Amino acid sequence: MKTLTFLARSGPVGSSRPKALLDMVLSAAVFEQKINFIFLDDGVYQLLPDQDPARLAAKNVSSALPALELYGVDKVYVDTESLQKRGLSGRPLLISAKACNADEVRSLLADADMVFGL
Amino acid sequence: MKTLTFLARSGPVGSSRPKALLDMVLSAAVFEQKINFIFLDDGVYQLLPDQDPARLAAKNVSSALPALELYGVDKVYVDTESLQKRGLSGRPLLISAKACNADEVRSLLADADMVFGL
Amino acid sequence: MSTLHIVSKSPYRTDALQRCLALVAPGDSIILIEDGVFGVNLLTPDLKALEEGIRCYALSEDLAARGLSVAAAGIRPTDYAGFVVLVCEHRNSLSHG
Amino acid sequence: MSTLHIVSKSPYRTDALQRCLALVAPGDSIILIEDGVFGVNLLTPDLKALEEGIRCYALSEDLAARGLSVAAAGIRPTDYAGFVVLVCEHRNSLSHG
Amino acid sequence: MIISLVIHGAPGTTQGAQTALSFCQAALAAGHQIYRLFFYEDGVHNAHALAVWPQDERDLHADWAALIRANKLDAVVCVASALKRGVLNDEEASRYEKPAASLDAGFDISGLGQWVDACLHSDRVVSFGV
Amino acid sequence: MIISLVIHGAPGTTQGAQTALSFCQAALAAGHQIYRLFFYEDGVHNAHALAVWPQDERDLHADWAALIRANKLDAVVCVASALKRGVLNDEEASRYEKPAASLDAGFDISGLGQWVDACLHSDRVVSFGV
Repeated sequence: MKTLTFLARSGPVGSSRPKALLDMVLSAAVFEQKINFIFLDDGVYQLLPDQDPARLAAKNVSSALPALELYGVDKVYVDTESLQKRGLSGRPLLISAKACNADEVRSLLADADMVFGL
Repeated sequence: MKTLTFLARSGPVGSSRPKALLDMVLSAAVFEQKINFIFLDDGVYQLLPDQDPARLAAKNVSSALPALELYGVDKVYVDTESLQKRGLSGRPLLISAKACNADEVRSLLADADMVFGL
Repeated sequence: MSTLHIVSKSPYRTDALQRCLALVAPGDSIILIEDGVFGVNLLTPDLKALEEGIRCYALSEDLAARGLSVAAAGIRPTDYAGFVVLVCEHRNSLSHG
Repeated sequence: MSTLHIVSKSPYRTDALQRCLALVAPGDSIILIEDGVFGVNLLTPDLKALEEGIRCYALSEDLAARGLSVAAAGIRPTDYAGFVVLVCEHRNSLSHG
Repeated sequence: MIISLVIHGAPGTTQGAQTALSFCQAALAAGHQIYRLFFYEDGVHNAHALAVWPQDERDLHADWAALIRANKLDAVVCVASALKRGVLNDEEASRYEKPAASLDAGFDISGLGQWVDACLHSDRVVSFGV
Repeated sequence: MIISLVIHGAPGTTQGAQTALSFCQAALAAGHQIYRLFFYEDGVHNAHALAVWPQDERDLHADWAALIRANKLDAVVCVASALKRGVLNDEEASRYEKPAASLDAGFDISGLGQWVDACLHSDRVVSFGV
């Protein structure tokens, strides 16, 4: 078993990156790897409720996030500094994520066998 | 006849953007439009001499820049602030380009019928 | 009016908004689209320029898709139809990639 | 050693280098590749972190292709073979896009 | 007004092509004339006839094809961009001895001259997916 | 060491695929084993058999195909990424009633399971063109 750390760093709508990363996370979960999933930088926007991508006739990657729990991905983190910088501190989030700071992100990186960020 | 202003804003090697923009400029020149070609932001790197893209087995977009003169594109500008910010002030440049500042760029934008930046 | 500046990239991830603000002139307008709408929180404090008669818009479909609303005073939401009107009102447009 | 940070985007155009510097830890290394090598001028002043035993490299093929050389003290040029060695020396790698 | 669009972005990967399509629909709805859609660089992927989209995702390829057909739009794919990206019509496929063509029937392949022509004949040219 | 690569970038548009290829060559030259090349997202365009490059530009498609053949590398294209981008093998082409296949013969189409498998069996996995 490997420890894989994933960094979600892109907004939910503007590109295929968040969906591509989530697909990696869920695939790794199917193979029962040890997973850390960290939302930081623009990735914290994925956690906002009330997204309405139907306005763009697009699919909502964020609506798929609750699948993480079904797949047993429970080490989910959100970087507080990224939220702060975007004026999103204290906003309710779509899924429960443990607040973490840069030091904790660094230690999650150090513990990982492999790291993927999109 | 239209006045077309082009902004070269990307480095010479990392993407197809500079070549795509130069192809637009030369095509517009063939049709004898009035052209302003401004190198700014990372685009100023296109003007550095001694580029050796053969090290990447790639083609040098900058080596095609002298074609501008052959096509009669003589309104070529380089933004001094972009050079400064990158520590490139005073470096010899591949082709002759008129030094300009942000005010002059703004007036070239204002005078243009259409603007393209890559 | 002269130039419509179209900003489509996140101001946190890229310098698209900064590069726009460096070139914007009185009489110009700015429209934030796609991930550029993340700039709705940032724009006003940055924008002394706004005092010079520069109007600023954000595409409402892109805001809604991201669960955002216009926070800063002085930024007006507009839809695709409004985007088309803006393109027609300005002599030219510059897409800041 | 722990993480090799791979920075491939221009530090002027994107925040890739900043995001890298926000996460780099003692024992990590940084390699600038592709348009990331534009960071050779920027890195040292920014990098108090370099004092903490963080090594910094720039891919020589990408420097040469752009007509650049390593300006700042403390940044070492390395080729693709050296890049491979760095990947092997570190437990993992993170590509900052 | 007479408007042309330059589309630089591939469908799906980034949002630019989607924005261009919505802008085009809004411009037509407002009574403007779309003189030309010019697909450049990665934008040529919008004309790729072999793409298959999952049923629960928006198929931009189909949406472009429908919009072009319904409004008889002039949609041109840049030949230099298209060749490198494997978007070929029958003529190019046979010229370069490739086993198949891949250009959607609604699009033409041509050069940047068509983009210059669009600049000459349009009041506005807007770039998407830059 | 055993190394796998994940390639996100299309050839030509950005430099990531080129870097990945040079890295792969250097790793092989140093005696490392390349367990798998996994082409994801726009990276699947590297496997597009219909692409035609100008003679004076580097044909990354040809370079990948040659490298894979010469070293018998395992090169996998992500099926979800490939379908949306019109990169199909014969089986997918006939399943979706498309007139032609477009996958280079040196590549296989498969799912993200092959990427997980590469993580499990490699000492290092490096991402390019992110």
